[in-house]
Amino acid sequence: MAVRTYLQAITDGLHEAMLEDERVFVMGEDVGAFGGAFKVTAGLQEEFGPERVRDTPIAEAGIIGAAVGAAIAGLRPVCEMQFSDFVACGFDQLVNVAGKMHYRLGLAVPMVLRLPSGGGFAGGPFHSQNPEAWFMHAPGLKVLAPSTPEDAKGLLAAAIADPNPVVFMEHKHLYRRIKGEVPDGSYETPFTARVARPGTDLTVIAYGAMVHAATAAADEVEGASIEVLDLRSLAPLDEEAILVSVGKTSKVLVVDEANRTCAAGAEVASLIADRGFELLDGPVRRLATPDVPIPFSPPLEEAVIPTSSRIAEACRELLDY
Amino acid sequence: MAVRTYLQAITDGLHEAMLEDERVFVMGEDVGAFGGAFKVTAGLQEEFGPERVRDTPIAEAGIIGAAVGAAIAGLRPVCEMQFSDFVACGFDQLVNVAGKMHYRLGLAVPMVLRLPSGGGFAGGPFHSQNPEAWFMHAPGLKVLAPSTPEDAKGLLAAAIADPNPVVFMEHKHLYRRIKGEVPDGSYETPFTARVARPGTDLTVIAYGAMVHAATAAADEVEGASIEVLDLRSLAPLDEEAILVSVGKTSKVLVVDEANRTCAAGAEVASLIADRGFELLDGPVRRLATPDVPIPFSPPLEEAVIPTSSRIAEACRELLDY
Amino acid sequence: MTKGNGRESDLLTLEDRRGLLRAMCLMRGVEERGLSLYKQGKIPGSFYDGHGMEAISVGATWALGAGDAVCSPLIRDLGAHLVRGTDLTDVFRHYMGRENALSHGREGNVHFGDRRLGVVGMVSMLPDMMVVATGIAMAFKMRSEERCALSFFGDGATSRGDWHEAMNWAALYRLPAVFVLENNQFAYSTPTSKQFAEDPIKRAAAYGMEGVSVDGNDVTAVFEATRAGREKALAGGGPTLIEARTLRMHGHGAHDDASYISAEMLEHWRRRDPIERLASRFADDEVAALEAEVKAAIDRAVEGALATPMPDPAGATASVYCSGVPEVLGEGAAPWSGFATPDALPAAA
Amino acid sequence: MTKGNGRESDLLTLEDRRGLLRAMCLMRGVEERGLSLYKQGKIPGSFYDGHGMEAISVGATWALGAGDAVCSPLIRDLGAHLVRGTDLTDVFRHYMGRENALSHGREGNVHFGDRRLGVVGMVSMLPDMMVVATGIAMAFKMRSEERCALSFFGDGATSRGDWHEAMNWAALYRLPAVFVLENNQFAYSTPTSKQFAEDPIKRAAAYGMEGVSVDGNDVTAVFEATRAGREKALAGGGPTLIEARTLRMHGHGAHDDASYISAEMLEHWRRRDPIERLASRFADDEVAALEAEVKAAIDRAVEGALATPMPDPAGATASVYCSGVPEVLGEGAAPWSGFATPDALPAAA
Ligand SMILES: Cc1ncc(C[n+]2csc(CCOP(=O)(O)OP(=O)(O)O)c2C)c(N)n1
Ligand SMILES: Cc1ncc(C[n+]2csc(CCOP(=O)(O)OP(=O)(O)O)c2C)c(N)n1
Ligand SMILES: [Mg+2]
Ligand SMILES: [Mg+2]
Repeated sequence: MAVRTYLQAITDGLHEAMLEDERVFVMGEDVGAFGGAFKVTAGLQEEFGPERVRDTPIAEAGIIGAAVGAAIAGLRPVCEMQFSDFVACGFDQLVNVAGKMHYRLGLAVPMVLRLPSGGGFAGGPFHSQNPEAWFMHAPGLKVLAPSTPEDAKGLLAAAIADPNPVVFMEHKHLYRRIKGEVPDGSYETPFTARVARPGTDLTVIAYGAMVHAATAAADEVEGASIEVLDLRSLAPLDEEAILVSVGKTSKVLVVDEANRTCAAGAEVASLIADRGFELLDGPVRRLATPDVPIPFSPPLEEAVIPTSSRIAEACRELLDY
Repeated sequence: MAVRTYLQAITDGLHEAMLEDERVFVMGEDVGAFGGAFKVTAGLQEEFGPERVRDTPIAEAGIIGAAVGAAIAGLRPVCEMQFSDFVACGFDQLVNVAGKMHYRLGLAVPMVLRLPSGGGFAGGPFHSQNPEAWFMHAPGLKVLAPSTPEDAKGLLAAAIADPNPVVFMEHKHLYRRIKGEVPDGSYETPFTARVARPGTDLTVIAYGAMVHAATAAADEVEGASIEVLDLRSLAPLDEEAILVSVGKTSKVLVVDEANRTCAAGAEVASLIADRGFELLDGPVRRLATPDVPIPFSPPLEEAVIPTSSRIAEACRELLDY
Repeated sequence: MTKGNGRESDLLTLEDRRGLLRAMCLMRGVEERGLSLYKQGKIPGSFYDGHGMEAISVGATWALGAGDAVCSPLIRDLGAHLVRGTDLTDVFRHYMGRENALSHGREGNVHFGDRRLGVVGMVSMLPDMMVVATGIAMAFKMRSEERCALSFFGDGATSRGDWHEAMNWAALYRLPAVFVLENNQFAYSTPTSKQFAEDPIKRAAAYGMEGVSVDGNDVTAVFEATRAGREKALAGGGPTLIEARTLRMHGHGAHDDASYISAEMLEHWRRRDPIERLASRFADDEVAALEAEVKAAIDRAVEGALATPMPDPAGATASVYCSGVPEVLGEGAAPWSGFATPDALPAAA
Repeated sequence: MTKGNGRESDLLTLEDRRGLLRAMCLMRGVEERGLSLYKQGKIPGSFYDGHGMEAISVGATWALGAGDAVCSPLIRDLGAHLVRGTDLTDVFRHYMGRENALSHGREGNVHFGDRRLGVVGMVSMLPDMMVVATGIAMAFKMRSEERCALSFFGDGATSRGDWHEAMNWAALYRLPAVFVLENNQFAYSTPTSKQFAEDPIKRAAAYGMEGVSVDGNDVTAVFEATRAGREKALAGGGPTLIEARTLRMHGHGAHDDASYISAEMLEHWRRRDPIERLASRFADDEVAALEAEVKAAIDRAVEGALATPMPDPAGATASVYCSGVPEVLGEGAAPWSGFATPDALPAAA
């Protein structure tokens, strides 16, 4: 065990996977000599050489499509989009080529696409997006969204080992801000939810950076025992864990950093409204970023992305219901 | 009033808009001399010439991006993707360029993107998709999905008149199968929901082709009065009409032809679970295509896309709740 | 040097030319049968064929070694599947949406590819598979394997962004890839004059790769260009863009009468039919025997396919994900005689 | 013919050259001030500049008529905004995320464009705005207007599919567009040797358009090439690709020390600084006066910006949709003397 930042844990995960499996290679814009825009791949090219840590042209469709090809040919590509926002430029290769290949033709596509995502630091409309719901709505893809260093490393290892295309949401705002104990050596974290903070009166369901906001909110709310469920995996979605928690608390708030409409939280809420209806003691509340591009100016950004105080407020309101 | 097919109503709508407003022009692959893969634009090039009815290269990003430019420059482009599936190839131009322009810079993008969508005729994984939820999850876009000839024409007119980028979902399987009375001349249908079939015991919420499946199902179920709400507009979503109907029936089934996870129906269900919780007398049920690519072989396709008999079954089950 | 039947070639034996003729006849026969089954309602959905374009997919694929990858044959390229050895009965099962080993009814048309034979099935989005071929070629190069990737696409597909990303990427990394541009003068109803101002073959040099145009109705020419491209690729010389010039002789699909193509133009190209051109070098009775053999094979395959049930609807949602160990691309048939005795061959022209 | 200060040119008067020098000085001054405000924490997010590349955006935009459109200046192209007449105080307000008329704090960096001046703000996705420029040029052509669209992009941006779609589309339709490739030898940390095998200027001819390379540190050369491209575009001759060769003299952004660029290389290009090159043709005191005037203007602008409040959070979700009548692109400043007396000008070289 060592204390590592969320970012270091991802670097460690890449490093170990490359050491263990020579089929694993890394590619993306500026990931090699520069070590990536966020330095997640720093040091890897020195250790593994320019063939296994490849600087690519600015070509998101090229990166994703070439990864599909390399995966089909037996390698294990781990690609980076410089910001998750740019995945829109390679969208078609991901949803139509990678996602549908196995169902259609029985050909597996073991690849990982790392998407540095999320806002909170004045990145503006094109450097703050949370595109995961698009990929939850694209059959054949798996979608992971760790919130802690331990999970980031373990989920990355599991993603690389998985024989399917995995979209790996790494939240930029956690990179250096969040530290934690990380087991040494390699281990795989299952694609299931995790109780981040146990409680009995209300469940807050979140993932990624919102897990931390939810936990802070739970601490802030007095006189109630609030459970925080960290989804960790969005596809597959751990429906049982969600229903177990709702069964325990009977009240639920679903939080998204993504834009509200058709977000991950919409799916979670609709699941609860269907299969968990009898467990409920109140409405399934949602808190999400409204349907706006993420604004640049800090007071505007702060007004749209859910904060711990707005989460706490929503909890109090629901507890009073 | 004249009886027109769904397809003819769209052609009429284009024709009238081009007659009335010289800024309106049409572009897409094979839309000119050939009249489009589905013949929606048949005859328009003969009448309006090759400048206003333009055959483009196979370049979906080009089509969408050029439409953004033309719209900014004061024209009113109406573009066709040959099949809605191919919009993935121009995804970035739509969500990042068109959708965010007005919020960021105050520059309006009055354009319409026609997406022939949906399955039911052995089109297979790449000619049957319903991508609307991706665009509901992209701020700044409007998303329409008519189910009748009358609405198809009226919503198209309203879309062309709207100063924002509008994604117009036209369901291929309705093109020639669905006929109905269509008012003469031009008129605009509001972006609100419509009670397709009034009822008091249960509400089925649907849009596009599923409205017809839902209506058939409602007719099939004996001894109960089932309301069918046709959303017509997915963004904006007519939340009040949804809550009014649920308030009346207290039971609701939400139907999607799209893949289940994070579909339009997830948003609708989550809305009801939040703001309509007290109106409910049972779980918010959903029926959707499961998360698989749409298979080609008819028995497989029929197994995944919701049918009227499966909708009827879900209604009966919910009525018994 | 072998002369006689077929165009003169240093590289093709009589047996090769017979094989090429058979593969082209098979492609035409399967597609003609497919078309009539489609019209009888036995094939669901829509139907596309490559009538008159048989020399391209057959000639190019004939130049591949067993370990090479085809990624992907498109809707005019049935010949590529056939040359690699795809089971004929499965092809008809797949067309008809019956249970089959290629796609289990989940796909239609020629949207299949037998991975066991090193063929990756196409997606509809044009020309996405070129990018995937680039990735396959990258893997081959990273592992220092002597293999190349072959990709097909039409004139219309050259307008899309993915075409550019693949071309630039392959040229930049000098990847072992051969790109075959099937310039059949139309993309659906759109003539090339509405697709680009200059023939895309001119772009090859601007990316830093070789570009060569050949008569797409001459199977030998297509074969030779592909073989040269493959040799160059395997020697580390990078990718080649081959333009095969031809005409699409049928409508875009079975629903399209192609009235936008003039009768003169069709007649001009009909006189250059690739099968007749090669067949004319063989004795009439030899050709007749071959055609009869091909017809019998097709009859058997159709019969087998018609006897196969439709897939079980219970499996409609299975296998979206892979849950075991991924299968890798296997080896396909590599019928060209040159692979058997490489030393006996003269250097490429 | 005017000689004397500045490189010889048939087209530029002394007043023009003074204007070009001022615009370049202003760009440098604004960016230097921006950088220091950023380091003081007064500008949120990140900061990018075009130090050493001032001749490109300034020279190209100087060649535009009032009704032409710039779609879009990128992160190295502040000069384009300044030449068109963008309000300096608003630039600083925008940088700082204060309330402002350009973006109301919703955007940052140089992600703005004053539509009233015919400028469309960029999106980050490279080079999406080239496609949009193509659409604007298409509208101009459809309405038979004598206007053209100017678009900027870097060497790295040429690898993306949208670049190709825009190039092909513009050439096919012979659109009135001028594309400026700012080849500054790097895309973030990636040298052009890892971006393409051949210089993209070679591609121009393959699409069917003219391609011309110029010294990107010579404002006159950039101006002349753009003017020629614009004349050609307005005469119906179609688009032009101009490559302006230069070096990015700073890191990719303020956070990047660019240690991957050698000191020799930087020194080589520093000696070719575009501002010094033009300034050297003016008397020292004239340059000093101009610099003082520019500095004063910047001081005033910064002061005005610092006195402006942050935007009201209540408006954070407003204006996602347009609810009124769309505003169209307006006219920008067109300072070149040639527009005033077109007849007095000799034909382009
Ligand atoms: C990205 C994309 N857009 C549109 C289509 C619809 N479409 C299918 S085939 C075709 C024409 C293709 O023309 P070409 O590339 O020349 O190939 P050909 O059919 O002539 O062999 C079109 C437009 C598609 N498959 N993919
Ligand atoms: C599609 C896309 N991918 C990645 C990025 C991230 N990015 C921002 S600037 C940049 C480098 C751009 O290089 P170049 O086009 O040469 O322009 P320069 O910065 O050198 O002016 C990258 C990779 C982006 N903006 N857009
Ligand atoms: Mg073609
Ligand atoms: Mg650059």
